[in-house]
Amino acid sequence: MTTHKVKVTINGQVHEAKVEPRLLLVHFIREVANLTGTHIGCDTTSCGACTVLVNGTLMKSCTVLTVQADGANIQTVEGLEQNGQLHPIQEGFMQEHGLQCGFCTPGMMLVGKALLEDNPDPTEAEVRKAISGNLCRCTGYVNIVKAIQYAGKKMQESAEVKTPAAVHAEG
Amino acid sequence: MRFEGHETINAPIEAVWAFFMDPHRVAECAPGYQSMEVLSPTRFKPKVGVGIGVVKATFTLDVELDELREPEHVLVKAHGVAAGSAVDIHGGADMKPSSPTITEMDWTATVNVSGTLASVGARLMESTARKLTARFFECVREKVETPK
Amino acid sequence: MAVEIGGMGHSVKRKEDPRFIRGKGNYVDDLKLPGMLYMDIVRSPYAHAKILNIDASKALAIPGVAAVITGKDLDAYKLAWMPTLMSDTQMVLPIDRVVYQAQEVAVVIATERYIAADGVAAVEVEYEPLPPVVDPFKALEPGSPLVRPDHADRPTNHIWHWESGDKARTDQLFAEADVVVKEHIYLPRIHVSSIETCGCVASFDKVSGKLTVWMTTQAPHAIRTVFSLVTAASAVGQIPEHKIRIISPDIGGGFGGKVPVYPGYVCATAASVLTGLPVKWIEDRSENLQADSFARDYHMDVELAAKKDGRFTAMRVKTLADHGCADAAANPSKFPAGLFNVCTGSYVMEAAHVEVDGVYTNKPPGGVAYRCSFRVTEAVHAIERIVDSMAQKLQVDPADLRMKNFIPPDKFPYKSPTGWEYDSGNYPAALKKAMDKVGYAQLRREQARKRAKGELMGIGISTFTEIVGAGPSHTFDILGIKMFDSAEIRVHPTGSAIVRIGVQSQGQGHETTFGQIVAEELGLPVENITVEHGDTDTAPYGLGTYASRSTPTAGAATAMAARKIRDKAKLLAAHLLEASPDDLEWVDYKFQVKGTPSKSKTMAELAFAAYTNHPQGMEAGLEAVSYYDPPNLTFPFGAYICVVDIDRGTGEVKIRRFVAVDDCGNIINPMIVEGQIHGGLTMGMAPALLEAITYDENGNIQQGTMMDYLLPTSMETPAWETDKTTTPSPHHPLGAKGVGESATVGAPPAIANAVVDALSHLGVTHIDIPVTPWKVYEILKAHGLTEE
Amino acid sequence: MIPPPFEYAAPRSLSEAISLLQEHGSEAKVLAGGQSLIPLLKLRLASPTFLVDLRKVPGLSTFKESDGHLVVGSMVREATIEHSPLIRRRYRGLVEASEVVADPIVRNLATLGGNLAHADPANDHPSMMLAFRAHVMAVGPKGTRRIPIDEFLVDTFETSLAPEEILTEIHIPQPTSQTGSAYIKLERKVGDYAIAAVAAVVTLDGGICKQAGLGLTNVGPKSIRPTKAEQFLVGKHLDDETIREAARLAAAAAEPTSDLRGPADYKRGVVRTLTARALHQAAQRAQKGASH
Repeated sequence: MTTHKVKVTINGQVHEAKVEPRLLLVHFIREVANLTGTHIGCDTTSCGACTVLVNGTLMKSCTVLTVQADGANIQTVEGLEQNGQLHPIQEGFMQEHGLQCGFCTPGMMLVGKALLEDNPDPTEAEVRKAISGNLCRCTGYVNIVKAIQYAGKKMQESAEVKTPAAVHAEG
Repeated sequence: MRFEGHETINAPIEAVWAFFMDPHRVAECAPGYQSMEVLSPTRFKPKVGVGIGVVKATFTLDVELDELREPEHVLVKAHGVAAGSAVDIHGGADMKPSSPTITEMDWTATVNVSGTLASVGARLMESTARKLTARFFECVREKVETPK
Repeated sequence: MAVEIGGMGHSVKRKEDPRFIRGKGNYVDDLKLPGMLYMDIVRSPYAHAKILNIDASKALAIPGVAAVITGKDLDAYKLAWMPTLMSDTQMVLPIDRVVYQAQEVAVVIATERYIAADGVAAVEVEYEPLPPVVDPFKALEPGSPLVRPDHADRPTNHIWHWESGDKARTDQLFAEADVVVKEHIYLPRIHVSSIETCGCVASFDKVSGKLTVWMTTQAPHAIRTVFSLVTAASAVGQIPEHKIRIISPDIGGGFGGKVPVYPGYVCATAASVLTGLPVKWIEDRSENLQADSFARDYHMDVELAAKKDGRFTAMRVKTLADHGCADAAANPSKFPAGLFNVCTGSYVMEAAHVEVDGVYTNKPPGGVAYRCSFRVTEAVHAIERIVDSMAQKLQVDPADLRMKNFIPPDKFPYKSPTGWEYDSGNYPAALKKAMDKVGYAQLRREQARKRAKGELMGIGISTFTEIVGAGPSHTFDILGIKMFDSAEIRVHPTGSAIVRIGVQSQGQGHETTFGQIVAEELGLPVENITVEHGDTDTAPYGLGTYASRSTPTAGAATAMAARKIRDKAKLLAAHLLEASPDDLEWVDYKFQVKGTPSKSKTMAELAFAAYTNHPQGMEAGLEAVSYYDPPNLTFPFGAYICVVDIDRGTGEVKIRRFVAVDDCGNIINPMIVEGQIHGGLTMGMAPALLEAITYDENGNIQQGTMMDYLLPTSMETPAWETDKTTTPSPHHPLGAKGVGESATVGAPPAIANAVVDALSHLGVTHIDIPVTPWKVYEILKAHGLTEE
Repeated sequence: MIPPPFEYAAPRSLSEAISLLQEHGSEAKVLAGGQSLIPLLKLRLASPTFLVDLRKVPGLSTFKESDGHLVVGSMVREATIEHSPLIRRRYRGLVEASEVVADPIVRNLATLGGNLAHADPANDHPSMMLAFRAHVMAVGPKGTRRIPIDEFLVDTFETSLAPEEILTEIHIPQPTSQTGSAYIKLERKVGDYAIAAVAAVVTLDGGICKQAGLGLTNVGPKSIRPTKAEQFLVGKHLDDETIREAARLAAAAAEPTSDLRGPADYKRGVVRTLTARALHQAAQRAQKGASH
């Protein structure tokens, strides 16, 4: 089987490897890049445990070939914390008890993060729709909704704190 | 899944019978026919790629003809395994001439699909099996009508 | 209670979360060992067939395929069969026949996951199909295909008959009853389908002879014992228990599906012993759905007798339990039908008689939990549905009928007609609270208005009683191992502590809540307490986490161990304060001389003294172990009210509101309890509306992927409204009861009752779950009520 | 689950893609969003030996209104359609179909072209395209071909595309100011294929139905155009009674089979309900358009 050379950037780190075309992106992330925070929960693109951000877009990495992601910039759960600072979505999940077994959590948090970037103050219905491609068996979703809304508020607060300086800089 | 049908074949009953007795010709009507090993006049192993569109499974079938009553009755038993799936078919055809050059054929087929195909493709199973079975007997009619 | 230590009753943030939110959990599939091989499994497409031949030559020709193991290979080591938890037997790998679709037929061991999968596709198996029996009723008919011809002593598919209660008195009460209602109720097969599937990494060290298995298991200690016993009976020779280490790391949801020993675990272990290399096996979702143990599959004929005034007199239940190809339930050994005879529920009645017959069919082994072990969901569904049928027949409000028949709060402890002693309860208070919260009277008025307009809405009630926390050990054991549980606490010199427990978390937050128990009992801040579990080399022996037993058993053990430590600490305090122990009191998490707060010692100070300044004659150190054997089970309960609207054009049922009032006694961590109730409600709603496993007549599972096995998403799941009452358990040291499964047990009948209620004016008395749109539509159609 | 081995290429031009398809014949398969194909590969229910990934082929990922049509490139993602104000304003049914394809994350990759070319009768867009009376453009070795949607959809998983042809564009006729469209799907849960779904497009002229298009999802071996129902509507006021009769005719045109989603009769009933609802919705939108 022919292998293809791919170069994928994950959380800012470049990973180069020769891969079979059939290698699923989730296996590349977990087995080649050794980032095991991205999980596998089904075979049929149903559960979303493998959700990552590829060039800023949410994708289920079990349904993407690594060769399709050649050259892409990927963010996984391990990339949420920056310089020892938790992302608000991570805080939200902890504060609002948005996780129990933790298996769906990485995918859920990335969905929440992507949602909040488009819609900083989502309603419950908007959050429920956004996470409807991700299955959770423990929480009944109630606290996941709250966790994402918590993060939204937190992000808005910190944006407000930053705003005067930003206005000044632009002005 | 049980299917049945009727074909009017523009050929004498002897020709229809001869067709069924020729494994190579019968196999050519198997959907997705690829190759065949003939074990005896009534037992043969065709390899077929059964499927519709992109969904496809390659089965090695073990086909046996039984209850031969020349020229009007034959039973076909086929059994095959593909990766994760299996298929078992019991078919039968009853022929009678309605004229020296026309044969009426009533056929039945019981198709049991097991394994992944049945579990995952259940929503498509019946229509596909019906279609492939009908295509087989339609093909039989066409081939018999086409002089060899 | 003081906030700063994070003891009982505080919503302490979870200690588990920092690793999970960073993607640093440690699940079995995350483990990678040097030289590790991968295992994948060849499975049968047939539900029943003879295996004529297995040709592995093409698989073995694939570079990277190390071995193909078949049942015959295992049989040479006497490992082709293994015991189930119910002392039945089940195949690890078949020698000559398969008895359910997707049964393991052979395993392929390879250097990479992808190569193992290719190897599986290349193994050629020749089968001779045999007629399968899928329907348990047909399985009992003469001439049915025999699922287990290996049981030479049992020439039918009937496994066992079990009954409970007073048959003669029950029959008499039925004969004398003014009103009798009867329903045939089927609870279908369902599957826990935790988002993490099952798997293991087995690593056998040929030099030391030590076997380490990281495994998705809810009961690591029991697994260790079973492994040792299985090897003892095999030709491999016993691996002594001290040379077996089972590690249950982070587990991505259990719900009962990770209690049994699956063939995959045994095969991976055998492969590791054979090769001397670590072997990883992780099942995929289809394997998980198709082959792992299932829950429910109970066909129940339920009858309830009452007086004219609505007072219940007796209940009668006859049940056929479809166990698939093996009795692989995870019930206590004396209870083949679990605690099903708790089915008289929250109500007073004089007598009851319950019969269950276990049957073999050509399906995967069944009878494990779906977030409710021991058949309590079945029991609760039976009683809560039949009570509604009775209300319908008597033309009384189902809430009124329940109020009339509840076990009165002053009658606890209450002995049920089938022999259970309910520890505590206040059922009217819970129902009243739920009715107030949902606005029950108003909803009934709205329903009447809507009915007049042809619109369909329904209100369903479930006032259930759960039974959790097995032991006591005189009654409960699994494979002879008594159902106690354990805790071991060591307080370090500088006032922090480590707690090791015999139960195991799959998301329940034990690292947090067990720390809170110790914090409460010892007055040490919860952040200074480490909780460990799941490693049999370090944790004390316990039976594991399922059946909502962690808090009732290991939680109690933790409290008892902490109290032993406190007793010793009291002696240390007496020594330091130069007082008699009798003159000391435990106030505000400190020992003080009675009435003299200035003369006191904190636990941290006493811990330091235990290692630096303990009195002569006293052993140094501050630690304790407790193996707690509960005197009784605990009986949490709840009152749930569900409001549904029905779309007459499609038959769709929409849950408009769902109010859940739960009572699980004293609460350790309200945040975690509420989260568990949310999850439990969702796993109650799922089988009520969506999930079921069915088979076609050939024994093909029809829900082989998550495309057809319908786990609810956030869109199908309603916004749960929760509340609580608090009725402590009188016998639990903390007054606590288990809660993890309550909502899963209580929710399904509330939903089913709501749908039946919406259609009750049409004469509908029962609908089996899952209540799918088409089932509702067909009823509407029969009554000419579909939208035109 | 692990796909079987296959070869892969991501050509940079349509002609290169076509020559790859010619070279590898029927064993080759075009990879668009992959959200149906990759699961099939993982289940090993499909085993093409060569995948031709269209992601680098230029020009397939844009859409615009031109020449009396909305022209949508075959690689345009469902999420793009879902979030386009232009499409939402003028082709509401298309947005509504995109919004119910699988789940929000799948829609980030799933493409309109893939949804049509896969020709799964359970897919949502084929019936919406029937209702719109769309046509598609296919490019092959012999050049470009315009294929009306009715000819394009042949059977379950079968289209009239030749193995070496690639679906490049979908052309939807531009609506008049009095055209309304709707797509209503009944599913067991989010992410599910339809129990049944109905697409409707109506064009009014002074309250009279000038043109009607309907499409039925997952109630036959392929998406179904209920011709009699469409014909019945033309020239009539879309009052309750007319819509009721059209719904009855649509239900009669459905060819459902009984399966896990329900018995055939039930599905026919659902088609009737959803047809009525979709027509009401489309008519309302057409009237709203007229009032502007």
